[in-house]
Amino acid sequence: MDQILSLAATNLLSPIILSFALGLAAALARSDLSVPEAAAKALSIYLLFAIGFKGGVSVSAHGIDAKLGLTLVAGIVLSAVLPLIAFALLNVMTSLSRLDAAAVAAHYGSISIVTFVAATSVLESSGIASEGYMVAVAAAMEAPAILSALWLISRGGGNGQRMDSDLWREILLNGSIVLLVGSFFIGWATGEKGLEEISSFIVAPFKGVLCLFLLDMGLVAGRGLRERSDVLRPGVLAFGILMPVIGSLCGLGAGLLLGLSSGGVALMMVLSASASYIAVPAAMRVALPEANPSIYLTLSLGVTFPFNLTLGIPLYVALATAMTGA
Amino acid sequence: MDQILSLAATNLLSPIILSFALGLAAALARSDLSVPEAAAKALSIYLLFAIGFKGGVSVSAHGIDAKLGLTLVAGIVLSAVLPLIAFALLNVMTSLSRLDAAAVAAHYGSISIVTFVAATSVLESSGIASEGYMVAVAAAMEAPAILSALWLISRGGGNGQRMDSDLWREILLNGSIVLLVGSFFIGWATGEKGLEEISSFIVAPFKGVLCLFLLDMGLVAGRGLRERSDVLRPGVLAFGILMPVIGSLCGLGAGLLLGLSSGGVALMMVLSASASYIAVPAAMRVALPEANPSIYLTLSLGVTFPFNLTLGIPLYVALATAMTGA
Amino acid sequence: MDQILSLAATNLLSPIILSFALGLAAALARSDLSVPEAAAKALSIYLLFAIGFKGGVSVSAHGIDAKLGLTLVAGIVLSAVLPLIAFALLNVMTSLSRLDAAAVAAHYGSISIVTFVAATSVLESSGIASEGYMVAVAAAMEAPAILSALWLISRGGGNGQRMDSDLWREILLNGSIVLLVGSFFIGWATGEKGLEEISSFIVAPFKGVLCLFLLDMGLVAGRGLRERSDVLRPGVLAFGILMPVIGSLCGLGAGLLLGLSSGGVALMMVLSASASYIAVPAAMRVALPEANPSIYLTLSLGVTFPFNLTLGIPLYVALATAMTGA
Amino acid sequence: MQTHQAKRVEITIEAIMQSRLTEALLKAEVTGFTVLPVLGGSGRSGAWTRAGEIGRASGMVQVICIIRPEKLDKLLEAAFSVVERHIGVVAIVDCEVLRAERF
Amino acid sequence: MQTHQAKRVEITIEAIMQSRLTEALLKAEVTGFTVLPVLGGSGRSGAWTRAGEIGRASGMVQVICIIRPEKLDKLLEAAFSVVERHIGVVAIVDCEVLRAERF
Amino acid sequence: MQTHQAKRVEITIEAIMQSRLTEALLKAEVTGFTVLPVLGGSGRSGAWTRAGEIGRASGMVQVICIIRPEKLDKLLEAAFSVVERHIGVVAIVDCEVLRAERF
Ligand SMILES: Nc1ncnc2c1ncn2[C@@H]1O[C@H](COP(=O)(O)O)[C@@H](O)[C@H]1O
Ligand SMILES: Nc1ncnc2c1ncn2[C@@H]1O[C@H](COP(=O)(O)O)[C@@H](O)[C@H]1O
Ligand SMILES: Nc1ncnc2c1ncn2[C@@H]1O[C@H](COP(=O)(O)O)[C@@H](O)[C@H]1O
Ligand code: NA
Ligand code: NA
Ligand code: NA
Repeated sequence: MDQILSLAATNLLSPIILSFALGLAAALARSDLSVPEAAAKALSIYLLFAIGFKGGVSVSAHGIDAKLGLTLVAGIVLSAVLPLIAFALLNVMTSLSRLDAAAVAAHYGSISIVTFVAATSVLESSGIASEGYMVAVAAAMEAPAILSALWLISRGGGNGQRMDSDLWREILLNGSIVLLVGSFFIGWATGEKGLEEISSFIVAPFKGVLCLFLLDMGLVAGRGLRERSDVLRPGVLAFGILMPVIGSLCGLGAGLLLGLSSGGVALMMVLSASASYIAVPAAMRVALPEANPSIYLTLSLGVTFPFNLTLGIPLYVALATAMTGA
Repeated sequence: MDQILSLAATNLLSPIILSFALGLAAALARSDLSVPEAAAKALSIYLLFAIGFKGGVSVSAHGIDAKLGLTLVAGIVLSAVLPLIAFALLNVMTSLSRLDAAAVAAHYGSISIVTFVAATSVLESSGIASEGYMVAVAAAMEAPAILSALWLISRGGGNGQRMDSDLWREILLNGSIVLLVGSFFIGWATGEKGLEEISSFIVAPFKGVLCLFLLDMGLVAGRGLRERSDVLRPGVLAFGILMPVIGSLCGLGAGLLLGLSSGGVALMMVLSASASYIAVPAAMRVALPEANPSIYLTLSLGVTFPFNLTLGIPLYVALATAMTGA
Repeated sequence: MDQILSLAATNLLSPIILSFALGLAAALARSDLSVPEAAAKALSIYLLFAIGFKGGVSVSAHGIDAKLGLTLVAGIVLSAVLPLIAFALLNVMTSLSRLDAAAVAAHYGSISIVTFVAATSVLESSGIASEGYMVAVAAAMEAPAILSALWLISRGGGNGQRMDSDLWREILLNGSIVLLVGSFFIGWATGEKGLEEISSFIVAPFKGVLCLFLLDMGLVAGRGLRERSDVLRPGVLAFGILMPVIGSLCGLGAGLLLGLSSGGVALMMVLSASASYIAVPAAMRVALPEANPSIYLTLSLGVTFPFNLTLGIPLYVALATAMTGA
Repeated sequence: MQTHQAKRVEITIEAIMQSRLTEALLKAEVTGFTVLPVLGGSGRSGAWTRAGEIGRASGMVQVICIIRPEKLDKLLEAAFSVVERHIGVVAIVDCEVLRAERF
Repeated sequence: MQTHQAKRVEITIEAIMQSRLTEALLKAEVTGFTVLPVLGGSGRSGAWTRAGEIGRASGMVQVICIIRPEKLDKLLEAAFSVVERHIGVVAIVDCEVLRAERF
Repeated sequence: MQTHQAKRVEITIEAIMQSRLTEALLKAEVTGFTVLPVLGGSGRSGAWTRAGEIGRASGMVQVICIIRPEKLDKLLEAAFSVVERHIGVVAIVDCEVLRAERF
């Protein structure tokens, strides 16, 4: 408990979290502070490239773990199953329509890469090692949740699903997946030598860039909360905090079963706990246009993301280290 | 005198100034060189975040100075009073209308944060220390000048002032103030430890980023001069160079009275000497739309900014060190 | 031969090339991965500024070489003459119209600065020195080829040429030339001391930035190939690979005659081998609007650029070191 | 296809006035609008471009409203109250729309 | 100068639907279109802005087609099939064009 | 509110030709215009998008002029002299404006 608290306190006072808080506060106070869209996208490209590359280098250094395949499968299963849990929970806790509930559920099966990035940065600060291939697991967990949600709808007789080949391609070749997986392979192929060449670009300034990116996330989340917080009925709000905890426990179970390192277990928890706000919302707009985006965007970015960032990550890391006995 | 000259010479041959000169020359020669708007804004976000953060860290390291409060008050008073001096001077030196004169005056009470950044970078190169909280003083000096200008107009019976609550919020929660003050507090809260985490982002590349930003400022200033230099009647032009000198002397007096370090005095001079080109022009467009923006934009960005950057800063630094006996 | 192969292999497995390949593959697979236009332009501004600056610093360190003038003249002559060779070759190898052939020819006389940048980065990794002023030669070689192409057209009785003064200015004060030459002079003027101030911005992260830029180039090239590869008839395609080799041999001759260092010879080869895809296409749209841009854009960016990047550069470097006996 | 008469109102206005304008529009019961970025322009107050600008004093946006004809007057009054003292251009065009129930 | 009757169709649509719309347009033998960026807007589904956004779920674009009047119906049907279940606005204006042979 | 007849001319033109066009417009005594960015498009010369582009050879802008009807012909001639050999679309729409004294 002590460890959790001290980790949470360190975490809360890190420049990264405070930058997010600054953005959130500025948006809620209706400041005109804003990061240009092109700059925000550039920051996200940098982060994806760097995190993928570093994951690949780490795999090239430690060799492929026999568990890589199993961990990927576990990630895919988690991503596919978590929406079912989320959907059941939403039916109990909220009065959302079947359509809205399925759309929300899809987000919680999928993952948020920034939450993952923030977690790796906490692990690094705490000197806890993790499997480099967790980046690949993150990528693998983006899409399956979408299929589960569409299946939930079709099972209910909805006519939402329009899984044309365009949509398939958009989901699987989604820019962030391609960049993450691509740079993972580049890092793997070029190894430590490649890292050396570009580490003063992708390692040294990484945390600072993350600060600016989280400033922007805070601005966007705050704007969302300001304009759409009316969708956050108590039940919905509670779901946004309960679900990541449940997800993290599923991730914990999977991580322990797989025998991952304590850092790996923590990241598995973070992935399971986090909710998508890029890939899944876009897929929902295409496949389930009648679902209300205000609900899933506000929940994912305005509630679950800040919760994970501030309290969740230290909690998951503490639990993971406690359970793995590290 | 020798010191001034050598400081000025070093200054003039720094990559920072030469980048500005390159931008200016390119725009005057009608090259199509341009920095995308989103990139320019991203650079300014970086600079504000870095300078605010570093100021906060410095305060956390040296503790709060008893003079912080007094210096803030002095800054606010200077910002409020300088427009009155500027207004009187404009009435004597130029034939600008009351409205245009008040609008110009507002700019000279407020401050230019890039001029401040350039000055801190000169101080650093010269190894002259300054109070970290001068960043907060800079933020405090942004807005009061606007009120003075509106008061000048209302006193003259003008119907310009429309200080609705929206305008208040826009001025006080202006993006650059919020970012500067916010990152100041983040730096303060996280201290040296926070700085260590992100210094390879906000310290190491700082000067290089400043070069690109000044390249852009040169392009914008040059374009302004090319298209609007007809507003620069001799009297107006002379004001644009005389006023910063007068402002700097007021800053010098205040800095000496407050007993600031030589770096602090120099920065107080720089703040008083510099003219706003972001916050105040926007406020003037809202509150005094009939005032001619060509005049204040060209004066502030095309005349006073280059003057301060090239000759003013070395002069102020030399004077400050001479008068504080450092 | 061994050296070529090993250099080529190292080159092919560098993060730089793999980033380009990732972009190319993503675009061909129709992923929605994209770099915002503003970010791509910002990256190119960074690269031009850095490469120009470093060239200038190197000249300031080693003094002006007596050969500078001659090398500039040689570059200008090559740029003017290579289009004539290209034009003749196109007439033999392809069935392009006179207009299209002239437009393509102009591109091959001019240069691609990214190819140049990639080559300097290969030279650096291999520890091969080169003349700093080669950057200036690169700038000098941008424009002459355009005049040759317009002369080819006017000789053929075409009414394409519209060399009004606006076009002259656009070509000669083209943003990338101005930035390259300007930062070259800034580097020259501020020397090692200037470099020290900003090296953690322009030196340390350089290769990493280049990776992201090449990712973007890959995306743009891939999109072009996807949408316009029908213009790549076999003859045209063969030209896109043969011409750089011929160009490089002309550059080799010139470099040897001038007695450049092995790195200098290699760069001269790279400049002669590379084809413009920024300055010349824009000039062609203005001066020869009837020429089909699909042909020259696809050839230059989709064929010759990747060829030079992957196979050309190691080949040229190997040849240059072999011939200069380094 | 079935189309319906409507008006397309295009208001080119200083970016700093955007929020004031859109608030006025919403008060005037305009059900929707779309904001387009503007790169530059020229008018009586000279030429301008946003390239490289960080300040918010220059720069405009275009606010486009598609409305039912009967709502035009109210919209124009709302718009006029905001642009009155400011630079800006208001242009109204007759148009037809699909899905009239949306306006 | 000699001008010719044409229609200007402006389709404001979610950015994620852009490629589906333009594919439908090309199938409907539309010879050309121009895509404009949109900064933000407001409608029944609330207000939005692209500032700082990296996600693709929010955000719209404007697709503008200038076409011969006789092609309008086919275009509208194509457009409608795409926007049907989605948010979006279609506005049609009479216009005149130079160089009619291009349409 | 009192409105006045005017013409809205929308010229979609290659970005590299923008300065030549606007110079010609100013010579033709056009009092103002607004330039909009264009993201991409499609026409006889194929499809294009600005995403990730640094070159200036591809890419277009839209220049919008609101003018008094009697000035239309002069404007069209000026525009035509520039777009003549280039790709580009000119579309003219009847519109009404507030504050006619501005045009
Ligand atoms: N006749 C016009 N047509 C289109 N846009 C215009 C026109 N007049 C002015 N504008 C736009 O409105 C801005 C301000 O106009 P002005 O108040 O005349 O300086 C210009 O910079 C243009 O962006
Ligand atoms: N009446 C309108 N005029 C112009 N744009 C509109 C209008 N209604 C909706 N829009 C645009 O279409 C988007 C979605 O509209 P809606 O489906 O009503 O939420 C809005 O955010 C606006 O960008
Ligand atoms: N019918 C059209 N409607 C709208 N924009 C068009 C049309 N035709 C062409 N354009 C635009 O003009 C560009 C060049 O057209 P084109 O000369 O036909 O290749 C296209 O890429 C579009 O951006
Ligand atoms: Na999850
Ligand atoms: Na001041
Ligand atoms: Na060449």
